[in-house]
Amino acid sequence: MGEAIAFYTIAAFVLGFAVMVVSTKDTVHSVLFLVLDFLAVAALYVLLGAEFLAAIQVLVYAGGIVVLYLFVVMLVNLKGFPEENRDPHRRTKLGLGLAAAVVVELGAILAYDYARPVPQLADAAIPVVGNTEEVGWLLYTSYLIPFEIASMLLLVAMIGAIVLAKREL
Amino acid sequence: MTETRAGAVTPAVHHGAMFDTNELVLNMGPQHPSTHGVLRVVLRLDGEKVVDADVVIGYLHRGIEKLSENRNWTQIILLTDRMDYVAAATNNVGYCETVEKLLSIEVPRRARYVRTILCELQRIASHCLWLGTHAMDIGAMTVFLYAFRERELILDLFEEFCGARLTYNSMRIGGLPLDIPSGWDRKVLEFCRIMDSKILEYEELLTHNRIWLERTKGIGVIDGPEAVAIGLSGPALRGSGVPRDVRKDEPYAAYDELEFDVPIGAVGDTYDRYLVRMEEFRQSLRLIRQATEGLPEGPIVGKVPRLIKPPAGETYHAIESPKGELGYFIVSDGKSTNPYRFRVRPPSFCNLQGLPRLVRGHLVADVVALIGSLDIVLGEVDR
Amino acid sequence: MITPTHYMLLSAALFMIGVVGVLVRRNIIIIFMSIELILNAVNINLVAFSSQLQHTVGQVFAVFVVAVAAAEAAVGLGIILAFYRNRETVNIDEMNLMRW
Amino acid sequence: MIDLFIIPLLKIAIVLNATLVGVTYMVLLERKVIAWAQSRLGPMRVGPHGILQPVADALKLMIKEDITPVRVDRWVFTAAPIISMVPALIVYAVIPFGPEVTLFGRQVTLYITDINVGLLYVVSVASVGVYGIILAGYASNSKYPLLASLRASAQLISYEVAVTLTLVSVILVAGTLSMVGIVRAQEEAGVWFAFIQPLAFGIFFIGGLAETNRAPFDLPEAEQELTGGFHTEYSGMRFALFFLAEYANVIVVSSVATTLFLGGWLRPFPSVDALAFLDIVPSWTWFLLKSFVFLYVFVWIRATLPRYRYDQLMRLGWKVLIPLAIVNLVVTGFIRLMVL
Repeated sequence: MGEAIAFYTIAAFVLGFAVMVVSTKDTVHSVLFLVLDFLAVAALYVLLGAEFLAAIQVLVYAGGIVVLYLFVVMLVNLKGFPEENRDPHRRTKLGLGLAAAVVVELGAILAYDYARPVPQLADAAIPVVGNTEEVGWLLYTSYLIPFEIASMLLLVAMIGAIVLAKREL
Repeated sequence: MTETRAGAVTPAVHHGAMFDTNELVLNMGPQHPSTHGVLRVVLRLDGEKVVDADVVIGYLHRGIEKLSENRNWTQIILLTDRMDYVAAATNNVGYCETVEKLLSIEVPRRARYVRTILCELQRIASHCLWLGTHAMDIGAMTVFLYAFRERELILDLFEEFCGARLTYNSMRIGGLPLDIPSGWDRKVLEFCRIMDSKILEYEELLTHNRIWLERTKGIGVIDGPEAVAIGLSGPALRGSGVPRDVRKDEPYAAYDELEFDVPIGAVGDTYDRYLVRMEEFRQSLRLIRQATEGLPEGPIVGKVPRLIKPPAGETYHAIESPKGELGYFIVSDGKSTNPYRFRVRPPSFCNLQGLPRLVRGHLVADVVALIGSLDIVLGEVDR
Repeated sequence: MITPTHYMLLSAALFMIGVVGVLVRRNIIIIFMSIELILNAVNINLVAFSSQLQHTVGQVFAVFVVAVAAAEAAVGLGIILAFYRNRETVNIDEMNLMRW
Repeated sequence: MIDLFIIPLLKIAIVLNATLVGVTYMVLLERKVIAWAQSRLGPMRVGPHGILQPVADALKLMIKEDITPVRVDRWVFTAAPIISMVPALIVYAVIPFGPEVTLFGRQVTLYITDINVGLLYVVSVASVGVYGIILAGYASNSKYPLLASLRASAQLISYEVAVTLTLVSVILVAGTLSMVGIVRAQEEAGVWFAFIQPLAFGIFFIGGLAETNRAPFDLPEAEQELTGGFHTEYSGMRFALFFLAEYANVIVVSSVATTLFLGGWLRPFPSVDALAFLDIVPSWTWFLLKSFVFLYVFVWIRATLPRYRYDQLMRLGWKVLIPLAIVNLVVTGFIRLMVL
């Protein structure tokens, strides 16, 4: 019962803030709603028992990535919103069509869910307890190569961002 | 036009944007805590780097020079108080000596000695204020209060001498208005004793402080010839290694009878200007000690005519105020009881000319450090 | 009882909002933020299944998604800044040249 | 019921109130200590030796006119001070003031909660606090606050990296992320982590000064340069919130430093039995004492040092502290690998 209340409340926040993100005119407000949305998603992770991921979500997403967005929004200082000059070739219809496709997908999920229950996976042998430890264990054993690749990706992205953003090298 | 990274040239349009990737115009002052009054500096910034600076002055203009042309010779003394209001006694001395030069009056030795004491006390007081505000601008707030504590002692001495604490009106043409109070010289020596240890205290907080060094070394470097070309004077000039001191070069008051050194800097950065002024504290104390101990007896006023009416002619006389060369240029027509033309060469004003040159290429934070390092008083800049 | 289906529905809805944002808005910064929403939708799914299946691997992948999102944001925003410097706009309709 | 709701709520109420009162008295402490350093008396008028000055300050700030300048972003302008205040307060949820004690025949823990990602929680909540400053600068629609907020956010993000890296080496030594667990690890090790990780402690302290915008890193609010910084346009209660948030953050840093490096509630030299008589002092007193020492040092530094310049601050952060923190982390990890 408590879980259901928490889920529906948080889900409402997640979707509500998401709608605000894409619909608000002022870009800075949009960024703020994005932060709130990420915080709500973090709450969802806590509900799912993934505390580590929740902390990462707040630390990296809300405290890091979105600050970058805010920086850029402040740096580019929009005079007049891009939406003001409407372009008739804009694919609004395609967007709505895709939305319809997703609705169909939602229906499919529901139908599938009723038809066949989800099978239980056998517990993997992880010799540690605690969410953070589990994630860490998998990250540094089975998924070590992807982890290294991810770190390389971040390094490359960092260099790329510096090259792009710096006016003269 | 600005060169962009892609190699294309785009016009650097300034459309009043709040923040741009190109340049930002920042209006520093006239209401700003560290422009030392109503100075206004319009900075063009690239990020935080100062591309150019434009100094706007005149917010404290009271027309002292024009006013003086309509006052009689003695009334002008109190107007000079209001120029460099943190060093009023020096202004008085400079003016009175100029008029004495016009009148060819011989000033008694005792008066000249007392003038020297007052000037040097005033220099210490002014440097205290400079040190306090300069350090405060760079963030060392304790030095500010320490320096003001010692300045207070000097103000007490002045109060005892002439009754005022800021605008002294403490000179008369031809000498002094009154002799020093009894026991005043002992108090001056006592002050020198206190001040000796306090200078060490300031230096302990700043001179070898890493952050202070990083904030002042290499900031606003100006070499000797350029400093002369811009017209800097006083510690700002001596910091660049030019040993120019009016007290030594064209002695006035009793400076030719006393011993002192003129400290000079090596590089000409903010730190050198700081060191020069710190050394000047010591030299001033040395002068005060000599003058107080060797204070001659005798009259305090020379032979001054009842009606001061200098013969027709003009004269320029400069003294070394705490800020630099303070010169008075006075023209007398020989007929009226007021100057025909009165013009001041204020050290702050001339030193301020160097500010745009000094701040170029530095950061916003250095601008306040450099304003502090030039040691300006807006009352003197605008007059 | 909250099942993974609920989370899937939520995730699909969030995904949809993100897609609509990408397609309808023309401010590139908002489009980037919509992409972040999409990535979050994916993460919700991953974590929900990880919790349902009692296996942490879903969370590990969510961590990778976060890392990729960070890289994407850094490079993407760098491109936006560089573009803005040259064209003074963030409207993607005006980004129709491969070079300038 | 009592264990689930009433006791936690009581604890939250006590901690929040204590924090807010502590913050206002931190202001008094700062004014007094700086005054003494500068051979002044500090506040003396309100109450004996100015002891009631915080009350007067709070009253004054509350009845002041709360100006919203024209052409500001109204919502963001109002939200910014709240955003900077809230993270500073909710960090206290995981700070352990003491171990379990028996109160009125009931086992009570002297912390609100002990979650197994406690340290991550602290770091992530602290990282949200930067929004208050950025948004204040943006919403004010004025140049000085904007410059200051850009400075502030760059500063906070840079030093966060160094601080987080030092925390990682502490985690390596303690083997847990839980704040209570870290104190217990120090109890078992018999030594404060400040002695095992002196470099991390130093970096954490410097980073803490920078993260809380304290002298000598108080650039974002450098009055002499930026006329007050990001809160230039604020007045009344909204200004007070920024002000309180800053001091609350100082207390947070002190508490976290105490927990991680100075053994939290443990008495000095927890392994030396000869000092066992010190155990009669309640554990939370040790915690408060140690935090107080930090607060005093913060104030002391402010009274002594000039301010860094922006580029020097960045250089210190990126070229000195972060490499040092990484080296410390690698060495710690290596030693840990050898020992285990």
